[in-house]
Amino acid sequence: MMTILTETAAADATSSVLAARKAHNAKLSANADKKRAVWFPIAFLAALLVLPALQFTGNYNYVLHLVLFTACYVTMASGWNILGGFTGYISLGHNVFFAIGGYFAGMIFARYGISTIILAPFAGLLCAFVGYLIGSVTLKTRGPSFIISSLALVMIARILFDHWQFVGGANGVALKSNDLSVEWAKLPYYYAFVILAAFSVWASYKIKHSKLGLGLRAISKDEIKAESAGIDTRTYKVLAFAVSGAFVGMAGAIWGEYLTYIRPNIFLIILVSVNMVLMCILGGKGTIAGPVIGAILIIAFNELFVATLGASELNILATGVLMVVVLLFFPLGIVGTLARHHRLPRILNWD
Amino acid sequence: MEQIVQTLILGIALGGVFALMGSGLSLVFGVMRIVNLAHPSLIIAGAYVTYWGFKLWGIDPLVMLPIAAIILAAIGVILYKLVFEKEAKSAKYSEMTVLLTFATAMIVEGALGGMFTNTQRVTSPDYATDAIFFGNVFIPTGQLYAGLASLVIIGALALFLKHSRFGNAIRATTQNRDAAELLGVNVNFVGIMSFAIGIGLAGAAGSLVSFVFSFFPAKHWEWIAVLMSLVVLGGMGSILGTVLASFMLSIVAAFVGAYFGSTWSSMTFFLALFLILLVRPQGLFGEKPELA
Amino acid sequence: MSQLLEVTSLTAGYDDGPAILDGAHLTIEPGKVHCIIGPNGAGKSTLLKAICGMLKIRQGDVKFKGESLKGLRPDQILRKGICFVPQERALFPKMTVRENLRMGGYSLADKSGLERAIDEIEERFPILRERRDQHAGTMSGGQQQTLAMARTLIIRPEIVMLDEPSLGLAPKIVHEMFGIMKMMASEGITILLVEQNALMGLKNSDWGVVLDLGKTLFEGPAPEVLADPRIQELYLGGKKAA
Amino acid sequence: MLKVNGLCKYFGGIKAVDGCTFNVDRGSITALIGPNGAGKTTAFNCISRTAAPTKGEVWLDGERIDHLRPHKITQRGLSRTFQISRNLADMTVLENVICQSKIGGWRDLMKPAMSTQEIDKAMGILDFLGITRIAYEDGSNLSYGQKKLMDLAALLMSDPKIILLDEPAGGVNPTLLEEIVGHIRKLNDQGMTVLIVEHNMDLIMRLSHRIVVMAQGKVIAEGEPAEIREDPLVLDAYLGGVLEDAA
Amino acid sequence: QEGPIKIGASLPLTGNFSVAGSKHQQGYELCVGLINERGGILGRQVELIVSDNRSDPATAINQYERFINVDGVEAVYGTFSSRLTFPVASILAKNGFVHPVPAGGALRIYTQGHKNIFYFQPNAAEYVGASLAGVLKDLVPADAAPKSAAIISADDFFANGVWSGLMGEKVMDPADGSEVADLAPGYLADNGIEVVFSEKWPEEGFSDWLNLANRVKQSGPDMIIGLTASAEEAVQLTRAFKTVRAEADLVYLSQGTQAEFAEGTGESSNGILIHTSWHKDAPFEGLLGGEPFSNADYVAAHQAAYGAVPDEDSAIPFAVCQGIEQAMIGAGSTDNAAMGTWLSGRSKDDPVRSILGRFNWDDTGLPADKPFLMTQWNGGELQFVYPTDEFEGVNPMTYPKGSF
Ligand SMILES: Nc1ncnc2c1ncn2[C@@H]1O[C@H](COP(=O)(O)OP(=O)(O)OP(=O)(O)O)[C@@H](O)[C@H]1O
Ligand SMILES: Nc1ncnc2c1ncn2[C@@H]1O[C@H](COP(=O)(O)OP(=O)(O)OP(=O)(O)O)[C@@H](O)[C@H]1O
Ligand SMILES: [Mg+2]
Ligand SMILES: [Mg+2]
Repeated sequence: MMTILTETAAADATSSVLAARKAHNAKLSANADKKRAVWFPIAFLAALLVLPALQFTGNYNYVLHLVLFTACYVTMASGWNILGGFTGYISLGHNVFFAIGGYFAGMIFARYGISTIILAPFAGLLCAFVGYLIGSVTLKTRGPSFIISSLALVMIARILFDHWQFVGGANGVALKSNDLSVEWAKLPYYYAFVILAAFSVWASYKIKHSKLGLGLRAISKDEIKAESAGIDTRTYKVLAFAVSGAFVGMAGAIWGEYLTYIRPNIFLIILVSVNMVLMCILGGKGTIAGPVIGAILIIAFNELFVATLGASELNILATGVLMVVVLLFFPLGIVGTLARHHRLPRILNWD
Repeated sequence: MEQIVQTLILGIALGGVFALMGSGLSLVFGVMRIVNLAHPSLIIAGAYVTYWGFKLWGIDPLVMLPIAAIILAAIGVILYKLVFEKEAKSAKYSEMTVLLTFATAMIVEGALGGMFTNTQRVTSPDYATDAIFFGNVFIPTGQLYAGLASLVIIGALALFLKHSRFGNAIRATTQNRDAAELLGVNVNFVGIMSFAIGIGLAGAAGSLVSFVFSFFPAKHWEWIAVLMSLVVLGGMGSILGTVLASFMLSIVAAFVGAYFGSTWSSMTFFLALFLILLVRPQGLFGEKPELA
Repeated sequence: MSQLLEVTSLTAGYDDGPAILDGAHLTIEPGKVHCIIGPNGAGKSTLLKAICGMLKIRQGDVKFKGESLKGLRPDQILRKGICFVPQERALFPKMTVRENLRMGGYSLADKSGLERAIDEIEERFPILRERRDQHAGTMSGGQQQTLAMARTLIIRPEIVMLDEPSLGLAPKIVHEMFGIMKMMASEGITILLVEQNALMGLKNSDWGVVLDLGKTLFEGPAPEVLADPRIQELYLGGKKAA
Repeated sequence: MLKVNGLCKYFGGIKAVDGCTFNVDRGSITALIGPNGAGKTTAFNCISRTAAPTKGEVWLDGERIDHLRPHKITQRGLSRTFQISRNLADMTVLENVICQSKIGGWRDLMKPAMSTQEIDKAMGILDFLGITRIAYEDGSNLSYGQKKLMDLAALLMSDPKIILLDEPAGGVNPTLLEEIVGHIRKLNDQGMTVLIVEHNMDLIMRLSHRIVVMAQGKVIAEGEPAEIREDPLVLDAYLGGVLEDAA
Repeated sequence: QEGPIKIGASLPLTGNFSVAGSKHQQGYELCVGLINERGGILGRQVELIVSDNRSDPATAINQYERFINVDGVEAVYGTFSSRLTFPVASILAKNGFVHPVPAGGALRIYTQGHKNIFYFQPNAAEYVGASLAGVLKDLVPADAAPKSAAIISADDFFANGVWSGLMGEKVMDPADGSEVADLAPGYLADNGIEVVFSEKWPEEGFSDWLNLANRVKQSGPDMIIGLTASAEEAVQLTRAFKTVRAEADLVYLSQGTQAEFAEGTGESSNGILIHTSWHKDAPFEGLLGGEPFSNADYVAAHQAAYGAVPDEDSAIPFAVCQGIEQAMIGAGSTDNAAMGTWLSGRSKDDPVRSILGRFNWDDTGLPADKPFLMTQWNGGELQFVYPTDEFEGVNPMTYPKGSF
């Protein structure tokens, strides 16, 4: 029984154990350094900005449409991520902001002909304000109750918009399409969305790495601890709600004009808000690249299933199965799970 | 006066059905922390089972109820094994399940659509469109039977959970999985069984729904928000709360529908949810959140 | 010397993380009180968790009465007679005190004596009777610890593993608790205990084990451990205790 | 500096804290002891406002704080630890610690989350507590004692005027404890006021200037360590005659 | 050009409109199949590409975009419902495609000034009331005519349109607040019918049918008008009327020609009037593959292909397909501009001939002189009762209906 002790005793137990512990420490703190490739998102953005040049060689409207559509969802998902990912409040009601942004800009566009691209920032401000109001009420609840209250919010908004005759009620309003020729008609919206998406990614990076972001992440883990650490949880949360609402609202503003049609069930259907949530979760909630990757993948899957399986319930079934599989094998989302296992390629580390 | 009584009866009648639809959801959340967005789609699966039993062999929906419950419970076991078992230990379980169940709902919808097409169905036993009249006031028999059946089922379930050894094990596992395991509970088995019970309830509810509402595979989207608001209003996980919330809201909705117009009646559910959350964020029977 | 439980060069860790235990060994003799000490994060709790089946054993083996426990689930290991009270107080926060005690008897094949056993326990710990209908989660830290300890008395296993049982208990209660432990030992229940209150722990046990960096550094009779100056300096609070 | 006046907290029929009154002098180390369930933690909760007191007053530096939200209290310089450690999962220990550093007003919100100075300071504290090696570990993957230490580190990060420690020694290795005791003394010498709940009598007797004894929600004795040691009431209710052993 | 002529159709095969959407798919597929059997169009086979848009407008746009840019379709078929048709119309107009609309009767779609849009149903929803008024005038004895009506409606694009016509409301364009049409005084007022109860229920998630039915009953109307958005709602409403034991002389619903309606309501369906664009017994003569192809041929072909009698949701898209075929042949190419010119050039005497009868359009794209048919369920069979003068085989109308 005494063997070990006598052995170590010979070599001065105290200092050797201390040395071993120190070496161990050094090794552990060594894997802490992180590297990321900033050039990649920038190059990616640049590529997107010159992509429309394709139009000189033929009709690539569909490609542009897909990129634009994806950029729209990147904006929304990144916005959602600020509340859902950083702060941990899963909202299924963010399409309310989509609708408010869309109607605000859409109606002004319809009546006064001011482009929604110019109106988008104002729509964002309006949504931030509304988000601030709504957030002060709903953020009192937490967890599943919050999720469901956000769902209720959509329902209420839906019923109200459906009955508001000034904006066409349930039937909606048709907006004029622009006068550009077919090849170029999409360009204004394309650039607006790509820039908006880039802005939202940049902004969420900034937020995540700020005091606000740190506070939000603390809130998502343990609100009581955060509060007693001196974080004004209520203000932080409401702020996060407002900011994330603003992004979704800006996307909505332009989306209406692009579709040339606004009506409640373009914006206020579960599919829209669920898409935002799914994209974030699939890509990795709380990460910067997550919403982007999620948006690209989900839209790609959608296209793939519709194109290959054609039209059938199979399409829904396959989407469901795919989601389950991804969730089971990437429980933290693709970016999150890879990062956890130190397998995240550097180009996807935007955090 | 007569119309007030009538509206009240109709509200209660609808509440009984919602109570069973919501309580399975509430149970699965209460004991398993699974926010089961697939619940309504499984209710529809139960309704299909009942529908075909009635259509092919003329079996009364109320007789089909236990059969549908068992079949759905079996589906629940398979679902749990395939989808939820792996994640059950994870700390993010509750949040993950929101998405997993959402995906499950899509799978169920897709599968049902593939098998039964999107045509809407309804089982029509005679009592489904009958009513007992007292002078000018009537009680719709379909909803009456459905309500009674659901109260019996819910009552039996509540007693079982509160007093049986297995019920205790279920609650223990929910509250502290590790501790339950250390005390000799086979937590995985408990997980499977309680999920099966929850889904079985969806099957039972489906049987009742099959003659009260008409249904098709995609119909579940319409129910999810309503059922969820019942569950939140009652206090997440409290079955009693869900039942009371179902009756209260259905009655209020009936009055709103009768006196302010039908368009506003479905808004009642959501508005009430909102108002209640304002004054009592934990719902009627939920536990107070920690931070005062 | 007959060995009840034998742990040989055990390697284990959490999920797919690094190995926290790296060659720990341990032998446990029936009817005695064993005390494991070591700095924070040494792997003491991890060792107990590996023994009771909460963690996967990567290498090495755990033998109970000569039979390997590898691959068994905690509930199966409990039925073999090893009971574990973790550091984080394995209580059911939203069940009443009485229900918590009742859950203690969940694994008993024979339920007839359960209610009486619970009554006896309440006799011994009056606070549990007083609060029998309070939710366990709302009890004070020390009360929770008392409840967790008391619950193991219902199971009456062959080995009880306690992870820092004195944690958060008032001195008077700590004293009582070590008394109970001695009594359990005298009734033939083997005890394996992890203690940061090392002086107290070692004084009340027969056998001492020192664990650091996932390895067993030393094991020997408790008084010997207590007396060793190096161990005192490294793990027992240094000069002061000497 | 801290004045607690007639503080009460009832949970239904249970009077966890029942008219508790005591003062903590500036620059002192005051210990709050008492049997399990005496209401010490609840009193802490009411002071730091993580629970709303049923009635009573709490004054900090001549200002009433029992209606303020917890973060306001923290910002006024009162920080606490939790008996059962609360940590932020999925955030590294470093982030857990830096989370608690002070921020000014609105303008600070968009400042970088972790400035170099803050990291240096945090690493210094971690180093002092001997847990540098887990600086990048997930806050929830810690041993019990490590969590306690992390809490302590976070507390020190905010440079509080007064700290409330709820059983800081529980589950901490004695060797390390010695160092922590030394550090608390040092902080105290620099002017930090300390209110500490602990069951380790040895530590209390060595560290504290004054002791407040609670039982069943009320203060039953108050005084110098030497007095308390002799108080028969305390001996009976709390120490059970074991003090001699330990000391 | 070589290879088959590709034609794209985006349909709501899942989601809210899935029932109608899948029937539309059947209609398109059957028609394209038959064309190919007959040697295709202009000597080329036709390849139909159907995509599921999940009842979502954004997806629908996306899919038409893909048809045009990626799949290289030479023509498209329209989608189902006004909601989806609205945005699709802009995209197709922008790309210069002929847009044949199977279902999308909202007036505002046609007042936007799109050139190549053609509606393949009898006149827009707003004018449905004309047929109902006709029934009242021609089939109901003057002394027994209903004096009061309860009108209830889903808050749905189509149903709202019918409502406006019946109640004589103005149709406004909320974009600029301008008036699209003024339908005053409305068909009901025109016929001296007093509205004793009127109410709308929300488009989605309404379940309180008994309450609604009971209130209709309490108002004691002679005539009940139920403008449901789907056959499902029609079933619910009818069952509720049966449960509360409502009675009326005349019951008109805007949906319910489908077999599911009869199945879901059983005996209660007896005597219920429903308007339709198509009926299996209507002796319309169309063209397919350049040869005569009558409505009866269509019913037979559908039955052979799918084992069931078709309903209007399959027949309308079939007619759309016929129209596009005739346009291609008429234009002699798949050039959309030429096809559009050809279709616009149709007249009463030289129309498109389909299984829905003859079509020619005014400059908005709405069909000219095309009334709806009125049908009535009797003994589990949907009988065609009005107009009586258009062709043979009209059944007598049951009146009054009595109880459900
Ligand atoms: N759930 C977990 N996941 C990952 N690593 C963990 C987990 N729990 C503990 N660890 C790590 O394992 C090591 C040993 O932890 P363990 O809990 O066994 O220590 P201990 O000896 O019980 O310490 P203490 O005296 O503080 O309780 C620590 O370094 C800790 O970081
Ligand atoms: N939420 C609650 N609901 C009901 N009773 C409670 C609640 N919280 C605490 N109590 C009771 O209040 C009393 C005081 O608890 P508290 O945690 O303050 O004790 P303590 O002095 O910190 O004890 P310990 O030393 O064991 O930590 C205990 O009897 C406890 O059971
Ligand atoms: Mg430990
Ligand atoms: Mg305490």
